[in-house]
Parts: sequence; structure tokens; C-alpha cells
Amino acid sequence: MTIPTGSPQDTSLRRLFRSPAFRALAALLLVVLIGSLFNAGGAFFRWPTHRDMLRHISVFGILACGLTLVIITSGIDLAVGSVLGFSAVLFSLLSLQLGWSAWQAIPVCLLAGAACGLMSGGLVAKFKLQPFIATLAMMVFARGLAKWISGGRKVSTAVQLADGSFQYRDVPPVFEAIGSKLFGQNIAVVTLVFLACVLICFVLLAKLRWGRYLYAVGGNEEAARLSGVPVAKSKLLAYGLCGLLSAVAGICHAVQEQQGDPEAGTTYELTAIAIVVIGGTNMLGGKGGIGLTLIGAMTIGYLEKILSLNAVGEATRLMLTGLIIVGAVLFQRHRK
Amino acid sequence: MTIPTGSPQDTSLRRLFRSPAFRALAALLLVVLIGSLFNAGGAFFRWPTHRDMLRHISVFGILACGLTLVIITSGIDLAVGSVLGFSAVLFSLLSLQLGWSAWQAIPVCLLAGAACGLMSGGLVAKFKLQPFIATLAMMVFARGLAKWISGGRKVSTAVQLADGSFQYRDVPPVFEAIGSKLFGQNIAVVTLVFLACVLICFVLLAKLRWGRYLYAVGGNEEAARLSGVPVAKSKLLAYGLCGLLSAVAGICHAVQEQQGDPEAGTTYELTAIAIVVIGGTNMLGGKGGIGLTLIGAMTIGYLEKILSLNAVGEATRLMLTGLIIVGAVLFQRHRK
Amino acid sequence: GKGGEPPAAGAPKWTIGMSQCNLGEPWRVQMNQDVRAAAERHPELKVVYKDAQNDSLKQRSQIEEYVNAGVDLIIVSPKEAAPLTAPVAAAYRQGIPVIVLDRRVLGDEYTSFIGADNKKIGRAAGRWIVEKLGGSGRVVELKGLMTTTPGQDRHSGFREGIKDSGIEIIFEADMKWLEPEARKEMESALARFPAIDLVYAHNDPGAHGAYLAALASGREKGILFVGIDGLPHEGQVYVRQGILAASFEYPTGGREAVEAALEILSGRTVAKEITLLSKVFTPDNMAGGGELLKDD
Amino acid sequence: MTTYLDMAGIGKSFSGVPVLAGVSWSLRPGEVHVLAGENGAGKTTLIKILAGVHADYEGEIRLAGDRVRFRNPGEAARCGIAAIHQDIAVVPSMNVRDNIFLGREMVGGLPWMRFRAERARAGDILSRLGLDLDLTRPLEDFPVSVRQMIEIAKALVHDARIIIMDEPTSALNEAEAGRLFEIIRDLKGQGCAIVFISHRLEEIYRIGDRITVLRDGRSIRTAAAADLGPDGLVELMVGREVDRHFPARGSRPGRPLLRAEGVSVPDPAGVKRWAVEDASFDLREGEILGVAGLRGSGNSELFHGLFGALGRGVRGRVSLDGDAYRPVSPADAIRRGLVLMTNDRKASGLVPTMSVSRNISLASLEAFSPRGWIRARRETEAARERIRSFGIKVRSADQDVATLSGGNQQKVLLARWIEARPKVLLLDEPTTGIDVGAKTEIYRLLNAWTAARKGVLLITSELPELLSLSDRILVMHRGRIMAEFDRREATQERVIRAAMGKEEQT
Ligand SMILES: Nc1ncnc2c1ncn2[C@@H]1O[C@H](COP(=O)(O)OP(=O)(O)OP(=O)(O)O)[C@@H](O)[C@H]1O
Ligand SMILES: Nc1ncnc2c1ncn2[C@@H]1O[C@H](COP(=O)(O)OP(=O)(O)OP(=O)(O)O)[C@@H](O)[C@H]1O
Ligand SMILES: [Mg+2]
Ligand SMILES: [Mg+2]
Repeated sequence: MTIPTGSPQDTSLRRLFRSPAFRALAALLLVVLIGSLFNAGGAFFRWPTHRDMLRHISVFGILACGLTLVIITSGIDLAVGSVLGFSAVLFSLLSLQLGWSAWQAIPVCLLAGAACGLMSGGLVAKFKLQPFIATLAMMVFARGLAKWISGGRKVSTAVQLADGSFQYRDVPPVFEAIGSKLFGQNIAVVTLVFLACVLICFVLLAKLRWGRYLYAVGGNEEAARLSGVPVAKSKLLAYGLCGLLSAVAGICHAVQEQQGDPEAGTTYELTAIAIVVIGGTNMLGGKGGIGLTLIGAMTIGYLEKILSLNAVGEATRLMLTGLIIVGAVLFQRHRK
Repeated sequence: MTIPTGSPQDTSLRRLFRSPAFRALAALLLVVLIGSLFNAGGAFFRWPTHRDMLRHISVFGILACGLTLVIITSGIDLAVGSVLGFSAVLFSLLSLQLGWSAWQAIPVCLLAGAACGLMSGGLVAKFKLQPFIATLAMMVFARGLAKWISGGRKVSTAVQLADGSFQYRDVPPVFEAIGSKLFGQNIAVVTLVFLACVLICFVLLAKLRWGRYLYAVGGNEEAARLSGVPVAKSKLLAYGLCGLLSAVAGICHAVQEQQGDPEAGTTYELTAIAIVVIGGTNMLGGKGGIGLTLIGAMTIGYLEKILSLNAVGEATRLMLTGLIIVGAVLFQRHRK
Repeated sequence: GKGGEPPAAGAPKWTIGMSQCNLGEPWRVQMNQDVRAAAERHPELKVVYKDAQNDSLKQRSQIEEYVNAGVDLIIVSPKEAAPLTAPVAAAYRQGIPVIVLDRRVLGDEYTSFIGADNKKIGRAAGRWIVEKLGGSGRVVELKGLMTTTPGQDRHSGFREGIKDSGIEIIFEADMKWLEPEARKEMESALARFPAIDLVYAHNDPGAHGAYLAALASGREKGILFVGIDGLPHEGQVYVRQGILAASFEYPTGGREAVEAALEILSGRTVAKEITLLSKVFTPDNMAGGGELLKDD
Repeated sequence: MTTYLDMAGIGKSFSGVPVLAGVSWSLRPGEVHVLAGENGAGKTTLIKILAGVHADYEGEIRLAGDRVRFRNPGEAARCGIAAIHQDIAVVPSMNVRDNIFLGREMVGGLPWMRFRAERARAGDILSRLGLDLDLTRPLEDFPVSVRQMIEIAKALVHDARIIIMDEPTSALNEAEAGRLFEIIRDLKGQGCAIVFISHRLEEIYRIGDRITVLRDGRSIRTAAAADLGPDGLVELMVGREVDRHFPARGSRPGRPLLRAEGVSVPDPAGVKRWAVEDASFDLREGEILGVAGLRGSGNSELFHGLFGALGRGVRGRVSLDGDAYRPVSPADAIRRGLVLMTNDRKASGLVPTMSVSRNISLASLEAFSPRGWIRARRETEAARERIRSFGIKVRSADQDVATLSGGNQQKVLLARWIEARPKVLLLDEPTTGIDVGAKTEIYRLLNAWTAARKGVLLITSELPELLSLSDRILVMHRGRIMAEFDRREATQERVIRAAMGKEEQT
């Protein structure tokens, strides 16, 4: 055979250039470049800026992790935002007002989140509903739950008594703990939580059999089924984990605001999906990875940071966001 | 040697029962049934109730028409809501403040909307961006445009003069015309506009060659390409029309509010997509139709109407909405 | 009540339809609470609540629903002036009294308007800040959604308040009334400016978000935080906790609305325009329940 | 004799990897020109260039004398070039009629589509193909064979001067193929030139006028079919001598592996009826049991049913390797050593988003992931081993499977199912699109497996293959087993008669 396997032109280097991760990085670099040009009087070069960017994007990043799993199965979960809100409220209720300890409150919230995820997952996997409509319903439902258990008000350390007067609890240590920063104030704990989630999802997707199942289901569901892949279980896993991670994000959100806002997380799903997609994971399923999502999170994070550092006006900010997103994605497209 | 087409049991009747339109109707009937049970002291049985429901849903319905075209090509357009906002502002600016006549203002707005659609369409068709990310960018960008041309304020008949004082223009006839009701106050003009849009999309999808192209592209893009279908043009058509219809919706919105609100249409895309999907059009593309969307619009419209007629509380309303959506979709699933 | 609503216990004499434009904001939740609290004290009243989810068109059809249902009086807290003018006028012409709460409608076809004046509050905040900072200082302004009249008024009023003083606005950003947004923007301000004297936010959550940002970078001590709204479970708490240097009350007028409604229903007339007085809460006057803003 | 089409010095490479180099050949009006070559030789790539699918290539194309360069399939079609593509280009969600006229809609003065005219036209084209389909049913309701026929019908609605047929018969049975060849003769009669690609030698010699041989992306030789015998052809293709005779099977069937009694299978298309009714047979160790049947015979449903792919709806008693077995799910079947290779590699075979090695390991992941952790090295090792033993033509084990040639994709699927180490294999058209050399390899493999006491149920529409591979042959018609032949008594005629539902005449 005259065609040499792996011909000279097809070196590992040019393959690296074509790899999705590299393209995603290229987009990120583009944004960082813009940042160092418009550095708001050097502010962009100080570590706190980056620390805060990471802190701010962490909650969205955690949602994006869960969404990555679902999207790889060629599904979608619109409920992440309101599950975040629900668990934020639940967590605040339990720990701020009912005075539960963190070790009781946290597991309960995670379970609640996972339950929400499993419900949408069940509708998709068992009842064959379209992911979009199933999770849309869950999105509305969970928001309702959040408002119901909170009575429509923010759940804070101020507890209203029967006579309408207020009594003030002090903030439990867990809030301080997760809300704080480590390593000489150099990195936010929520950021570490985010990285932990990334790591877990990475192990699942890259190392475990079930991760492979998710890719197979997203790539060709019928073929996967005929190859003995437990399709329904795989979907349940993806949506369940997505719900659980939304709950994690909810807790992180609550501890940072030191309260549970029933409106928390509204429209977060859009940002989270944008993170996944700008990272390079394909909405059609079967392709992508959590590393890409990490990069995508930083791309979006820096984008917002730069615009806010330079105090760009609302209108301009929106238009620039649109343009830069397109720019970044085109930039990764045309990496050749 | 051939085998007889369809087997005896596969009568046209049972095929009717299995047809998507029939299922969608079943879901609608379910909701109407709920309505006549919880009829808020007979209010549900008075015509004005239905007239107002139709008026209210029309704007969303018009968006849903455009989205149907895009979704059939297995795409998505998240920008409909902000294109609505943009053209609402543009229209008010031109006709309320610059005093253009309707016959100048309307075409300009439609063109502007179509342009937005064609831009996202171009990104999808030519630059192979994922529809989600391309239209997300357009969504942010168009919102920015709306805020920019309106200076971040609502554009109403109150025109601020140099000295800061306000001068009140009177509302031009076109606003009255489109905003009004016909046939002895029995049907809103916007509803007729909606029905007109449905009709046009129906002709395109069911009768014209380009409609068939949209289905082909959505069903199997590669096959369509190999069969000589102009894939890129078809996508441009879908997104362009979707933008144009968003502009129509924007104008209807403006005339009803008698002002152009730069925030108008925020999160409308979700409702519109929900309408399309609950009608039975598949997000994966290649399947569905505009009739389904019409039914879906009424389903969602009645759902909201019933909850609001019965003055259901915020939290409960949300939870019920979630449940009923699932119920309706399951109901159509299990029509056999 | 005739028509629309499910029958209620104790057969009240009058049914009031209340249309709230959006229950997303705590302040509006509070408004409904105040109405409810006031109405509970009058068994002859029955109030039906509807929430328009921030959608003028939806609110419009709610007014239409109340008219169709034939309620005795409508309390509406409009999302927008223009779009609700027509339906309100229609109801008013049909002889259903309409009380407009907080935001106005165009023209004068309504029974009574009750609301506080954002511009005035903004101005008061401005003056208070000038005084507090001794005439000059570096201030960050975190604005509410600038497409809304409250945002615009709290901004322009504030600017009037600090006119020809040494106050310098070093950073301003739109935080859309949202706490996380406010925190994000404040982080940027902190990263850029080593010295910030005071943060003026268009609502208390915004001020709180800014405080959290400062706290995170250990600079909360050197900065004063001022917010608006002064809700009992929000701004007032922050003031009491010493987080906010001041919170300017933006009264909901819920109670006043119910009182006016009773007057109207029992045939008496009420003023076409009722402007609510608002208070400022500071750590010093918290015990005394805040002090009324002096009228200018 | 004048040529109608000339392709000269055609070269093409994918992301730097050359696939075609300096290919030159020509086409005369009214001839059937066969393109022959191994899997991965470049046949499909070459005709895709001609059909305007690949726009970036070297070399030049002359059509009736003047240079042309098609930028898309539409342009090629307008120049009278129609193509039947190897991976069937139909839209499953669209109905039969719309598929047939896709890209060639019949429109009136206004751009309205003329449905009645289309229905009539579709009707007589399908009857030419001997099909009677409900034109309003979506194509996804039909088996791959019907889709293949529709792909052919699409080419016939064009009034094309050149019709390219890339393995058009791979999913067809003798009868259907025969009908296609009649049509081809008519087309020749009308002076229409046919480019024909097939791996079935008897077909090549049945209708081919001239043959061009491709090897490793180069055109080796063009000759009249008469001057180039089968053996010579194969030698040119493969580059070495190949023994094309079916390897002798020394099989001593042992105890029953799979026994079915009164098995009935519901129709997958959702219609309330049995696609298979009351089928009884047994498959013994080391045996290859052929299952013949025309389209609609339900032989594939029988396989799907036994495999559990149609869920729990299957009736009747089945025993697998001695103990009772009830089809529930593919996962369960695979775990118990029963595997199915379907006849539709695109829809129900490959996972196109995955690499070759991951496609191979998919059905045996549990073996590669003790306690859930995937042993990546072991996985690639195994994949490499299969790639070697099946002679799959890839650049590396982690190349995207979608970029493989059709035949090589087919081999990947075989590799997947062998990797699952089954006791019983249900093979539905296993040799679809596999080249001559590789076929004999696969026959040897089949023998090796049966020698290892495995059992094989085999569907193949190539009767010679069926007759010479099977120890016994079941013939199905309309969901029922009509006849059973021993390998000695089985002849083409008897099998066909039974398949068409005719009784044995005595
Ligand atoms: N899109 C692609 N990207 C990369 N390589 C490709 C692509 N398409 C085809 N190839 C390679 O080009 C070579 C020729 O493929 P082609 O499909 O033309 O072979 P073929 O002669 O049709 O084989 P078969 O008889 O199996 O269909 C193969 O090695 C294949 O891997
Ligand atoms: N000519 C036809 N007209 C209508 N329906 C058909 C036709 N051929 C097959 N079908 C339907 O397709 C489904 C599968 O039939 P079949 O058993 O022939 O599939 P298959 O065995 O995969 O076909 P093939 O043997 O060609 O691979 C059945 O529901 C059958 O009703
Ligand atoms: Mg080929
Ligand atoms: Mg078959």
C-alpha cells in the first residue's frame, strides 16, 4: 500500500492545532488579549481581578459542568437556573432559619437537586419527552417550589416573628467557610468547588465506563442501545448529576449572598449553555468534554470582566458581548 | 415481488389518531377542559375571555411561526425576543417621534428585522456556527441595539425637549388601527395579523418547494446537499423570515403598549419555543408544521388565561404551569 | 363580590382587584403584603391578587379581566404608564374606581394616584451623602435598570442632590437591581480604584452586594454604603447590622391604598394625588424607627 | 469511439492525506463503466468529485469536450449527472414521494408544487422498480432495502446523461438487483452512460462493458470486461493472487445452541400485526444456518426479536445454550452471548462521533472496564489487533469512524461483534460492501468461529454466498418459515421459489 499511514503532513503537531481544546484555548487567548489591551489602567494585570473573575464565574461554571454531561447525551437542561434558586432557598431555610448544621443541610439540598434532575431525566428517558420541553416544565416548576417554600421573600438571617417584628440570627460558620478565600486571600473557595466539580466530571467522562455510555447515547442512540448500552440509565445519570451540580451551585450562591433569593439563577441557564458551547462541545451531542467547558467558562468570565472593568455602558456592553462571542467562535472555527 | 402497502389494521382512522395534529388537539382539549372546570364563576365561558387570550398570545404566536421555520431546519433562534424589542423601539422611534407615516416605518422595521435574522442565518449557514451560539450572540447584540437607539429609555408619545420638559404627541392612527378590535369588538387586529402569519408560513411549508427544502435540511442535511438542495440558501430563508416575523411581532407589541420598550420581549423566546414544541414540532428538525404551532399557541394561551382568571398565587401558578405542560405533552404522547 | 372570584367566607361587601406588575422584586412582594395586612383588618373587603410577571400586555388583560368580572374597585401598580393608560381609563369610564399605585398612567382618567417620588428620594440621598462626606469624596454609583423610571429618577435626583459639591462619581455601572451583578461591578471598581469613600446603590440589595465585594477584599471598613428601599427585612436589617450607613425608604403605599379604597367605596372622595412621605434609616435613628425626610 | 466524459489527473486529499493521485479515465455514451477496487481504494471519493460533492480536487473534468468544475451537487445535476450514493442519501423523516423528488420538485407556473403529477410520476417509477409503497409514509418506516430502492428511484427522475451507481445493489436481493439491471439496459438503450461500482463480481460481468481498476488511489488499468477475466481483475485490484473459492467447511454440528419454538415477533413499524409468526428452528454448535427471504419476509425482524431489540413483545419459547432464554434487551442478550449485526450500518450500527477503537470496544466495554474504570491501553491494544486481523484501512485507531470508507466501516462493525466474544452470532448482510479479498477473509473467519463451536444465523441477499456458507437454509415468506433445506439439497431455484411463497412442485 503506497499511502503511508499517518503521512508527513499529518504530524501530531498539526493534529494538536486541529484539536478542539486548542481551538477553545485560541478563543480564550483572543479574549485575554483584548483584556490586556483595554486593561483599565493596569487593573487587568492585578491578581485580584482574575481571582474575582474566577469567583464570579464559578457558580455558572458549576452549572455548565452539569450541562456538559446532559448536552453530550444530545439533551439539554433548562432547569439548572431554577434548581439553583430552589436549593439556594432551601439551604438558607434549613441552615439560617431552622438552624440545621451544614452536615445535615448540605446533603439534603444535594438530594433535592438530584431529585429535580432525575425527574426531568425520567421524563426524557422513560416517557420519551423532548428534553427541551421536559426541562422547561421543570424550570418553571422548580422556580415555583423556590417561591413556595420561601413565601416569595429572600430567606436571610432576619426571621420574621408572629407579631411581624424581626429577629436576627447570626450567619453560621459554613457560610463564612465557603464564602471566604484561601491561600492568603488568593483564591475563592467557590472557585475550588468549581474545580472539584470539573475534576469529578472529567473522571466520569474520560475514565469511567458510564462516561463512555454518555458519549455513545449522544452519538447514535439506536446503535448504543443495540450494543447493550443502558440508554435510559445513562440519561438518568446525566440529568441526575446535572441536578445535583445545580444544587451545589445553589449552595455556593447562597453562601456568597448570605441569603436565599427565590429569584436566584434566573436566566443563568443561558450563560451556562453559552459556556458549554463556546468551549466547543456540540449541542448535537456525542462530542465535547469538560476541559472545553472549563476553558469556555474562563472565556465568558474574562469577557464580562473586561467589559465591567472598563465600565462600558449597558448598550455598548451588550453589543460588544455579541460581537466578541461571534469573534471568539469564528476564531476557533478558522484555526487550521 | 411487493408486499401490500400498510396492513389492514392500519386504517386511515387509526392513522388520524396517531397524527401529530390530532395529538396536539388532544392536549389543547385537555387544557380547555381544565378551563371549563375552573371557570372562575363562568368567566371562562364569556367570549371576551377568549378574545383577550387570543390577543395576548398573538405576539408570542407570531414569534413561534418564525421559530417553527427555523426549528424545522433543526436550528434554533434565541434572538426573536430581542429582535422584537429592537423593532418595537425602532418603530416607535420612527412613527411616534420622527413622525414617519406607517407606510414608511413598517417596511423599514421589517427590513431591519429580516437583516438581523439573515445575520444569524449567515453565521449558521456560511460560517457553520452552532445555531444556539450564533443566535445567542444576536440576542445580546439586538438587545444592545434596542437600548442604544432608544438611549435606554422607553420611546413613547412623551418627547423630551431640550429643556427637559415633556411634550406629548398624539398617537398616530396606525397604532389605533392595529391596536384595536374588529367585528364589533370581537377580535383583536393583532390576532388577525397572527393568523395571517400562520397562513403565509403554511403556504411556504406545505405548498412551496422551499418549504420542502426546509424539511429536508432539518431531516438529513447531508442527504439534502447530495440531492442538490441549496442548503445554505434554505437556512438563510428560514432565519431571515424568522427575523422578519419577529419584527412583525415587535410592531404589534409596540402598538399595543403605545410605546417602544427596549426591554420588550425579554424571555419571550422561551415561551415561543415552548409553543412550537408543545404543538408537537420536533426540536431535532425535519418534522412538524405551522398548524401544530397554532394549536400549541392556543394551548399555552389558555393555560396562562386559566391560571390568571382564577387568580392563582405566584408560586402555585408556576408549579401548576410546570405540571400542566408535562401533563399535556404526556397526554399527546399516549394518544394511541 | 359579583362574577369572577370563587365565593369567600364571611361574605364581604366589596371585592377589590389588585394587579401587581411583578412579584419578582422583594419590594413589590412587600407591597402586596402591606395591602393584605391592611385589608385583613376590614372584613367587609375581599382582595384578589394578580401578578403580571413584568409584562404590560399581561397586566393589561388583567385589568380587562377585573372589569369583565365586575369588581368594585381596582388597585393597579402598573409596569408601564403608556400601555396601561387605555385599560385603566376604560375601567374608570365604566364607573369602576381605579387606584394607581407607585407608577403613573398618562392623562387623568383614574380615581387616585398614590406613590412616593423617586426623584425626591434620590435628591435627598444626594444631599445626605454630601453632608456625610463633608462636601467632597469619591463615590461609586450602582444603578438600577436604567430603562425603568425608578432607575432614571434615582439617578437624576441623586445628581441634582450632589450638584456643585466636591463629590466625584469615579465609577458607575448598571447592576439591573440584582445583588450578584452589583457585587461583580463593585469588584471591578475595587480593582480599579485604591480609594473609594462611598457607594450609592439604587436599591439595598445592590448596596449589600457592593458591601460583600468590599468585605471580600478586606476594604469594607473604609467605605460607606447607601441604598434605597428600606424594607423591614432587608435595608433596615443591613442598617441595623451596620452594613449600610443609610437606607432611604421607598414606601409601598399598600396600607394607604386600602384606606383610600375604603373611603371611595363608602362614597367619600379622596385626593387625586397622594404623595407618600419617606424615611431615612441610619444606625443612629434605627431605634426611633427612622426619621421622615424633610420636604424641600 | 468518442468519449462523453474525461477525468484526467484527478487528485484528492483529506486534511493532508492523499486519497486519490493522478486518476484518469473516460466514459462513453451508452456504456456501463465499472469502477473496481479494494475497500478504501478511492472509488467513492472519485465519483463524489464527479457528482460535485467534493469541490476541491486536482485535475480536470471534461464533459462533452468542455471543461467543467462542479461546486455543488446541484450544478452536477443540472449538467445531467445523477448519483446513487453508497451511504444512502435519503431523508428518513420525509415521506416516499418527497424523497423521490427532492431537489427535482415538479412545480407549476407559480412555485406551487404539483403533487398530483408527482404522485403519478412516482407511481410509475416505483412500479418499474417493482415496489408498491404508500407514498405518504415516512421513509424511516421502511427497511434499508426499500431506502436503497428509493435512492435508485431518485436517480431515475432526473433525465440524466450520466448515472453514477455506488454499490446500488449492496442492500438488494437477487430479484431486486435483477430489476435494476433491466432498467440499466433500458438506460443504455437511451444512450445514457452508467458508472457502476460493486464488489459482486458476477454483477460486474453481467452488465459491465468496460472496467477501470483503482488501487490505493491510483487508476491501474482500464479494459473491456471481455478482455479481463475475474481472476485477472481481482489480482489487479488486490495486487496479489487471491483464491476466490468459498473455503471448504468441515463442520460437524454438535448439540443445539439456540432453539426457537413457535416464536412470533411484532411488527416494528408499530402496525398491529406479526412481522414473524410461529417460527421454529434450532441452531447447533459449529453450524451456519442461513435465513433466506425477500423484503418483507421479516427475517430481520426475527433477528431483532431474538436479540431483544424489539423489547418484551416476542412470543414463543427460546432456549440459549441449554437454558431457557426470554428476549428482553440487547444488553441482556449480549451478556448471554447472543449478538446481532444489523443490516443498516448507518442507522443502527456505527456511532459516527466516535473513533474506530471506541466503536470496536462499544459492545464489550464491561470487559475493558473492570470495576467501571476503562483500561484505555488494553482497549486500544485490542482495537489495533482487530484492525490488523480484519485488514481495516485506517490511519490510526483513534481516527473518526465516519471518515472510513464504506467497506472499512462494515469491517469495524464485524470487529465490534467479535470483540463481544459471543456464542451465537445473528448476522444480517455481514458482507455488505466488502471487497472480494476481504470477503474470503471473512468466510475463513466464519469457519474459524464455527470451528470454535460458535453458531451463526446468517442473512445474505447474495444467494451464492448463502448456498455455499450455510449448513442448512431456512426460507421465510411473509413472516413464516416456508421451507428448510440441507446444504446438499439447496439450489438457487428452490430457495427463490420458496421465498416467493410457492410450494415445492413434485
Ligand atoms: N471525509 C474523509 N476524511 C478523511 N479520509 C477520508 C474521508 N473520506 C474518505 N476518506 C479516506 O479515503 C479513502 C478512500 O475512501 P473511499 O470511500 O473512496 O473508498 P472506496 O473505494 O469507496 O471504498 P469502499 O469500497 O469501501 O466504499 C479511505 O482510506 C478513507 O479512509
Ligand atoms: N415493500 C414494502 N412496502 C411496505 N412496507 C414494507 C415493505 N418492505 C418492508 N416493509 C416494512 O418494513 C418493515 C421491515 O421489513 P423487513 O423484514 O423486510 O425488513 P428487512 O428484513 O430489514 O428488509 P431487508 O431484508 O431488505 O433487509 C416491516 O414493517 C415491513 O412491513
Ligand atoms: Mg465506497
Ligand atoms: Mg431482511
